[in-house]
Amino acid sequence: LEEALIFEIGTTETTGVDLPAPAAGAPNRLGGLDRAESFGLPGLSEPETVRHYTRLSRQNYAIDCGIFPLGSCTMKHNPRLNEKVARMPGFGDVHPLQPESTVQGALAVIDELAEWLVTLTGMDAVAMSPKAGAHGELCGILCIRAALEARGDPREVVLVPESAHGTNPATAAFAGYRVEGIPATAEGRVDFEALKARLGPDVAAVMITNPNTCGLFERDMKAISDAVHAAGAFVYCDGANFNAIVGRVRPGDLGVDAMHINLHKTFSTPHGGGGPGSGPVVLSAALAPYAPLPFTVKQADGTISLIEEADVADHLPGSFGRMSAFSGQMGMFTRALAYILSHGADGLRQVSGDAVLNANYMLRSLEDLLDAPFGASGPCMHEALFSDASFAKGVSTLDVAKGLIDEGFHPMTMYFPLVVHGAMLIEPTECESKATLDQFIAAFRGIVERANAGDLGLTQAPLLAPRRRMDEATAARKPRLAWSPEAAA
Amino acid sequence: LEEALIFEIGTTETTGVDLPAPAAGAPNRLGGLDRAESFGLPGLSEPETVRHYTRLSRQNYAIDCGIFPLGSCTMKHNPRLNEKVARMPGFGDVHPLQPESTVQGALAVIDELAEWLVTLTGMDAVAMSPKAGAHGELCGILCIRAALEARGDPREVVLVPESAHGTNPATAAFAGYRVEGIPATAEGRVDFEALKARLGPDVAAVMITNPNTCGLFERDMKAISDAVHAAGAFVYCDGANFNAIVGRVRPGDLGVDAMHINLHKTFSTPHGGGGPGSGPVVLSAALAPYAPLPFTVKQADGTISLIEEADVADHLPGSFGRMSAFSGQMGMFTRALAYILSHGADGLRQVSGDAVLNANYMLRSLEDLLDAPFGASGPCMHEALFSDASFAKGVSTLDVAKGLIDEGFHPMTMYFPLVVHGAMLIEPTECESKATLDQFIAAFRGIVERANAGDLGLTQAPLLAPRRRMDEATAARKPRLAWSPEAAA
Amino acid sequence: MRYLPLTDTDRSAMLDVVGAPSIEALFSDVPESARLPGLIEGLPLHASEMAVERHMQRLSDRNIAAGSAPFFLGAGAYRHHVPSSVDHLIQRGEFLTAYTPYQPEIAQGTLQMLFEFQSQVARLLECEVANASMYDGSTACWEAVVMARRITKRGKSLISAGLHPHYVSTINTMAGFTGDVIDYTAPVLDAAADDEALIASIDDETSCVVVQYPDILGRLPDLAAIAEAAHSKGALLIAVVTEPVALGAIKSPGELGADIVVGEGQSLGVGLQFGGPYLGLFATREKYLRQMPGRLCGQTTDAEGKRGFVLTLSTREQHIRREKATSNICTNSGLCALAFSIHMTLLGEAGLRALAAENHRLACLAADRLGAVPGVELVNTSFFNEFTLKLSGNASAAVKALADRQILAGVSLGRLYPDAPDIGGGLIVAVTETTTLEDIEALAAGLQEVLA
Amino acid sequence: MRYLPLTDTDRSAMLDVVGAPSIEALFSDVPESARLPGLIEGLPLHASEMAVERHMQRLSDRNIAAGSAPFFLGAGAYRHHVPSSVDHLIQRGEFLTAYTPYQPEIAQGTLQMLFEFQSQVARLLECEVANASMYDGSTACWEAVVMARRITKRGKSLISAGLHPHYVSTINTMAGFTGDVIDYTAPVLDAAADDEALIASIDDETSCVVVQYPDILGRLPDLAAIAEAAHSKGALLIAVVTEPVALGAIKSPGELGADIVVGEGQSLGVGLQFGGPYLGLFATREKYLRQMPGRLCGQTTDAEGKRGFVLTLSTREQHIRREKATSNICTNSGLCALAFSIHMTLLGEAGLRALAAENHRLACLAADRLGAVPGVELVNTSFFNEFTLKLSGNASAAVKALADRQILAGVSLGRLYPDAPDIGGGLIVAVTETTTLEDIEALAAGLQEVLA
Repeated sequence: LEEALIFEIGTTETTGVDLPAPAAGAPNRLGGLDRAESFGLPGLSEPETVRHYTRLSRQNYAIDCGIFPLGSCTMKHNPRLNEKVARMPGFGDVHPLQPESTVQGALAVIDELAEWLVTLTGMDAVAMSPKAGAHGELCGILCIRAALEARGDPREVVLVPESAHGTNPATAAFAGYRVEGIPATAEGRVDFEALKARLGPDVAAVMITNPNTCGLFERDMKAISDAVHAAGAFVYCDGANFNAIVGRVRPGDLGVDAMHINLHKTFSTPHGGGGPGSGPVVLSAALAPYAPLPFTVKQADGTISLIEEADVADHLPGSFGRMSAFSGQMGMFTRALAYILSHGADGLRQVSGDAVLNANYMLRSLEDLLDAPFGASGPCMHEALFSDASFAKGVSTLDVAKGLIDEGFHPMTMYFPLVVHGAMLIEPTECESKATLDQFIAAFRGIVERANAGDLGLTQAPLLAPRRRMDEATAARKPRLAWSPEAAA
Repeated sequence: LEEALIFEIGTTETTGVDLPAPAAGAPNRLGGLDRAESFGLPGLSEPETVRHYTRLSRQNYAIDCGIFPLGSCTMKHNPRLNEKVARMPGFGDVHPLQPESTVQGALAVIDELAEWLVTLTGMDAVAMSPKAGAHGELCGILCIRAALEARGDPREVVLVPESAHGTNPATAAFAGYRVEGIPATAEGRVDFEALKARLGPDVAAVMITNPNTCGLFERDMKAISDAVHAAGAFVYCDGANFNAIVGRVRPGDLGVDAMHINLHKTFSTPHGGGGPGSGPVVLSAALAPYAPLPFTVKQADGTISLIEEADVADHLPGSFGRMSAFSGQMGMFTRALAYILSHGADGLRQVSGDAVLNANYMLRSLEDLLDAPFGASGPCMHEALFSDASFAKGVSTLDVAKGLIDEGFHPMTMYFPLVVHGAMLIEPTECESKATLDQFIAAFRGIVERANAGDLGLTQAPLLAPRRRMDEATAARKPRLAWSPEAAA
Repeated sequence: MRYLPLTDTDRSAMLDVVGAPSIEALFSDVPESARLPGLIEGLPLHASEMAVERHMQRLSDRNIAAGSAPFFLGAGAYRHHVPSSVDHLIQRGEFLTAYTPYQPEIAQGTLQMLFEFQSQVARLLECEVANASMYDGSTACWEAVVMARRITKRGKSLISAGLHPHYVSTINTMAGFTGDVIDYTAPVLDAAADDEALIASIDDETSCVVVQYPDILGRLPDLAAIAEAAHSKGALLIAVVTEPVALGAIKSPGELGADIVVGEGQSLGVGLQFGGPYLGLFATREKYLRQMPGRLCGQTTDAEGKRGFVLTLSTREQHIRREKATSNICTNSGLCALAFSIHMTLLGEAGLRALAAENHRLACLAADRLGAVPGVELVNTSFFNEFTLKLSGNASAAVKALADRQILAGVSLGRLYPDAPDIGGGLIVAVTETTTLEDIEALAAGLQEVLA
Repeated sequence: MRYLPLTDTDRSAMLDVVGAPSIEALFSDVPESARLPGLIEGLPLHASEMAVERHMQRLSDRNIAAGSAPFFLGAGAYRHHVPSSVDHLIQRGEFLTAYTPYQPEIAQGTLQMLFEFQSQVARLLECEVANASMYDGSTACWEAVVMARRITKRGKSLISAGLHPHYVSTINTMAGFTGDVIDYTAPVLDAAADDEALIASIDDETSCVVVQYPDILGRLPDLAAIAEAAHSKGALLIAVVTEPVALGAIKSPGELGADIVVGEGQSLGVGLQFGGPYLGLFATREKYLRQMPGRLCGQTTDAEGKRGFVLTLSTREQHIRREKATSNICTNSGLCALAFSIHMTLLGEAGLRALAAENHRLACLAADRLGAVPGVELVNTSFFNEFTLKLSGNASAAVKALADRQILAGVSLGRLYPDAPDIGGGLIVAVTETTTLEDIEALAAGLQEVLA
């Protein structure tokens, strides 16, 4: 049974809510702008609505259905307590502009979470308002830019390793910087010598991911930071991989000036099929004076103030301004705080330990069949990287990924990082049991054996999913982005 | 991927809760009864637990996934508001023995729902405590028995039509009565003449289902009641089919003395894969004095009292006693009340109207292909009955039912009522849209055509479900009712 | 009408197919006199979701929720912390809105869950087989008495004084109609259950002895001795467990020799809910399997040899067997069984033991603290998480006075035993992991005040 | 640790496979000096679910929830009744815990939903194409300004005085770094938006005109006239809708000529949540499609010819395009889009119209009642569900005084415009279907009291 579109089963007369019918002759102060024409929004009764979305959902894979071995995307279990907490009326049903005295608990959540983030990272301050990781990156780069401008030393270049997430160069460019790459060494780390050679008075910042996207810890991180600082630049760390070291290593101790934290990765707020995220940015003492609005300040009497435009001059005159309306992703803060409190200092340390153990177990259980280009570079961190070197001609990383679908698993991250050919990046996270890992490994080995043997049947996978491979070329060439009676035909 | 049993993936050491480890040397007042040996209960972490039950759930069909055309079992949409309401702390988190002053709202729910039930049925009183339909039947029969005994006229026989639900004779027998059948007429109704002929001083009650299980309204109901009453007996009405007439016909006007109401049928409390139910019993003035404990009484000051053993002598000395601990299925009462308030008097009338319309639409859209034994007996009520008369040899009602599974639908009720050969009883309920009915009819017609043509492929159905047909014979012959390491082998 | 998908256009089109002029015409078989011409009087019209929610919220607010006050009620229903994932999972539509799994091909979710539930219950109670649930503990208990009669062919049931009085009433109601003889006396405020008197009452006509463990006063009867005595007279021991968490700390009824174990499973996963729906547990020896009431789920294979589960032995059930059924249960407590099973899976044996230990630890603290209040005496020598206090004043009055102070103090024996006024000073107090030290202090202070 | 499945037995076995003596040994690449030998200081140990829930509940209880008091705040975030089924459905694990649908074969649920969402948004706003959501209204607005620059190759943006000041700040922050010129002045407490002045400021260097509709004071600017003026100078009109419910009553920005329409979708399905996560709406003309930021879902077919949906045109996105991306968005607001889409499906056009009518009806009642309070003057001549009052006293002080009386009165202009003290008497009041007549009376009485 294929699920129809709401436009195909609903009508503009049907509704799943009961509201008084608009009364004729009611007062009208709409200034003559009444919307007269029908605009074709279909409605469904509640039973039909529940069924439509239930059926749609059943076509999805999700963490609740199985492992997401997505390198660099950290998909972990979302505790249901956190969903409950976020829906408490004092969090879910408060307006962002309520008087301070009526939202002390909400402000306390922000303040308490901020304190945990600062402590866990060993930094000086945190900007809570960025709405997702990329937004956090932008926030961090804007802090750097504000700091440089404040000292009258605007610079032009941001250095980004080749293995970086695509958002890094995008962010730097968005903030007006020219982006230059830094090569990687043969063992998969930043080429420190090349980096040192490039540093100079035009370099504003270096953006580094650590652990990096090859799944390796940047051993030279502290030395890199020192060199960058010596050159008058700042170190931005992409915190997407913070899960690998949380509770064990503090980026502040490595000389980082700014790092965003994807709450939905390390602190398990639900990914929701593509968001919302939340990207608080921890800042060093050098950057803290330029943090964006708004932020919380704990007063001597224990009350917490929300500092906005009206008070910023008294508290943080260097603030570069507001990055969005209101105070950030409160709904994610409550979840992240509940997650952190649940784990505690001991639990978070166990999180990174188990995440790294699971990744190494994966690495060592597969490297006899698959090329692990940096397998000899030491233990991996929270993710294991492989290349397509062993595959026979005609079979690609994509085919292996789709083959996994037929085995009941979500594919790993493909073709990223770019520094490895046909990259396969696997991050099991700490939430997977040994039994699940063993199941995944067995299935994956089976597929890899087929790929290595050149079984072209894999190029037809998946066969058992709700859909076969999709015609993405046509989708992009002749985009159909909204339903219309004609397009449906 | 097959889902393992918790016994195969869990261990007795694993747990998905965080509790302080039992302290050695803590006080122990267990009287030397400490449970020393392991008893082999497996635990799972929260992520594994969520995944296990999520995956299991995905092997289920449910109202949220599609229509349940189950005659006599009324599976309708369960509004999510009702789930929310039932979980309000004042309902979900109150103890049944709390002091009256602290549960006035809970008692008001019972009282308010009771009033609706009495008004909708046109009866005099209602016993709220029965825990399900069958329990309600028992309650009603016990009221009758108590009333007869109170007048010193114990009787021995209960008459039950052949088409009755199996619970009817079971209940009468459980309460100590001898059960005798009443035949049906050719048009599918109770044979009034035969009934009249059987009435006599040994007959305690007649149990009638109206609308009956052939989907027909018992036209002679009032006359039957009068005759039964004239013979000194009582009329018990099985209320399983109340959905067909709610808001339009009051059983009290038809002379009924007792009728249970399946809240999960007519008033849409969730069926939950087999319960909980709730079976309040409405009673006539003749039976009300014998109703069971406990019950609510509204005092002059507006407060509501819960009458239990301590006060029963002052309020209802004839009460036959308690049918279970505490006050009934509160969690179902809140849901049913929310359902009733949402629909209101107008909505409930529409409910029965749409339910009957949907059933007649089904009947008339299928009767050209399928034998509808009582299709000429007038409009059906909320369900349409068919027989297997048109099927070719080798194909059975069961095969057709399983064929529906492959089309994505839950089967209809099969082989019930017993008065029709290879019965197929279809009840769409008012919650199905015309589009869904049309889809179902199209699929059903396709299967019936195959059955009529003798397509033996149907005997292999289902092919597309999570499981093929199950070996039920072995299950019953060599029951394996609990997991053991040996049994798993 | 948000729950009704048909539009007026649909209705017209469908009436055309049906060949009826109106929906009303479809009710032509109903005698005119019984057909209401319009809306039922005295009832309001349909209401928006917001309006209904507000109305229900107002009613809810008129109750004192257990979680919003120091809370000490037990006596057959216990407040435990239920992990959030339990409620999340039971609300999945595929569980919540599924029908009884009569079509196993598309109901393996419910069926496997029931099989796991039966297996968990059997292990918890240490019995060989358990069924897929009953309505609640009290009806399960009554069904056990009926089952014992079927097995022993004897009609006399001996009920321990420690059995929950509601359970006793439920059994008595049925016995009043079936002619069974029920031998029962209410408890006295004594230090220990009078097991010896109970044992002395067993004779050759005794069908079963029904003993609650821990009992209504929180005491721990000597099940092993009673079992031995019962068996020596050919009677069955029915053990009743109203607080399954206790079995994380104390020996199981099965180990101690019970033939049938019934229980109230509400403690795990289900919540208080003002008394229902709850969850009847029912387990017994394999040899009595075919006399057991209720639905059963069994393991088998499908046509391709895959493991699967089905409802089985349904020839015992009333919807099939009609007047020869073994019990009065049809719809049972499937969803509550699911909640119980999920909670039990989260706990596992280690978690259940830790939970029980925490309950017992706090109960010991509370017993000492409350027993030290002037005018209060601790009755129990042994207990798990519930014990009885003897107050110098009337306990029902104390409970009311404390409720006015927003303290939910426990269950007075006077409420449970209106005909036994000599135990009016008795107060049953339950303590669980949800009880805080502040709660205990509040109750101690409150008791001191109202007894002064 | 309830969230961690590995047992110590598992860990040992896995370390054997890995060939490491301990988990610590796996961190050997981290310099000794940066490796914490033990637990991070200053943080507590792990806590039970019950303990965490209690802690969070205590914090929650320190807030006044909107639903527990007369509540009149709007100014970019609106309290509407969200049907229970919305929250139920978005909590299904398959939606809640799914990843971005990069693997369309096993993500059709999310993808079809996004396609339906885009289609709903396009119809609501009457634009040809809409994207799959942005972070929120303010960032969507800023992205629209950036997009206009890409299209027009001009660097001057004209911002209406009626645009939400937080949105203005957000745009200004970015302009401070990119060198764009932003032309904006704060509003004055006037009867109508000064559309003529705005129109007069459009010139040949203007990239876009940004107009909120209804505006921050609840006024309804003449979008059609502004669109015409902008187009005549080669500039784009960006319309900003912070209250989408309004479009059930008033003409859409698309119909009135807007080139880009952005909005805050929070009103439908999402809830207040103290400001986030919210939902950015973004729609435009098809010809600007490839300049549009954000993720897009498109219809296509699979290898068997079945209709299906995929993320498409991702070469505009930063995770692919790196430094050549069109926007700063990667993770978006998928789950909020789902909530919006479900709520919109439940409403349908008929429901949205009824909802808007009810909002307007109550707002008219409230405007009349509040405007009649001594010392209070209604500023607006037209409005939808939000209007501005001019108080005789300072509005920020009145808001605080009313909060002490448990009345959440609205948003004072003084808080939004700290640098424009001449509008300190302004109070923005929003009224929705959740507002009761008692609420309105309470506010009227409260205002009278605090202004006296």
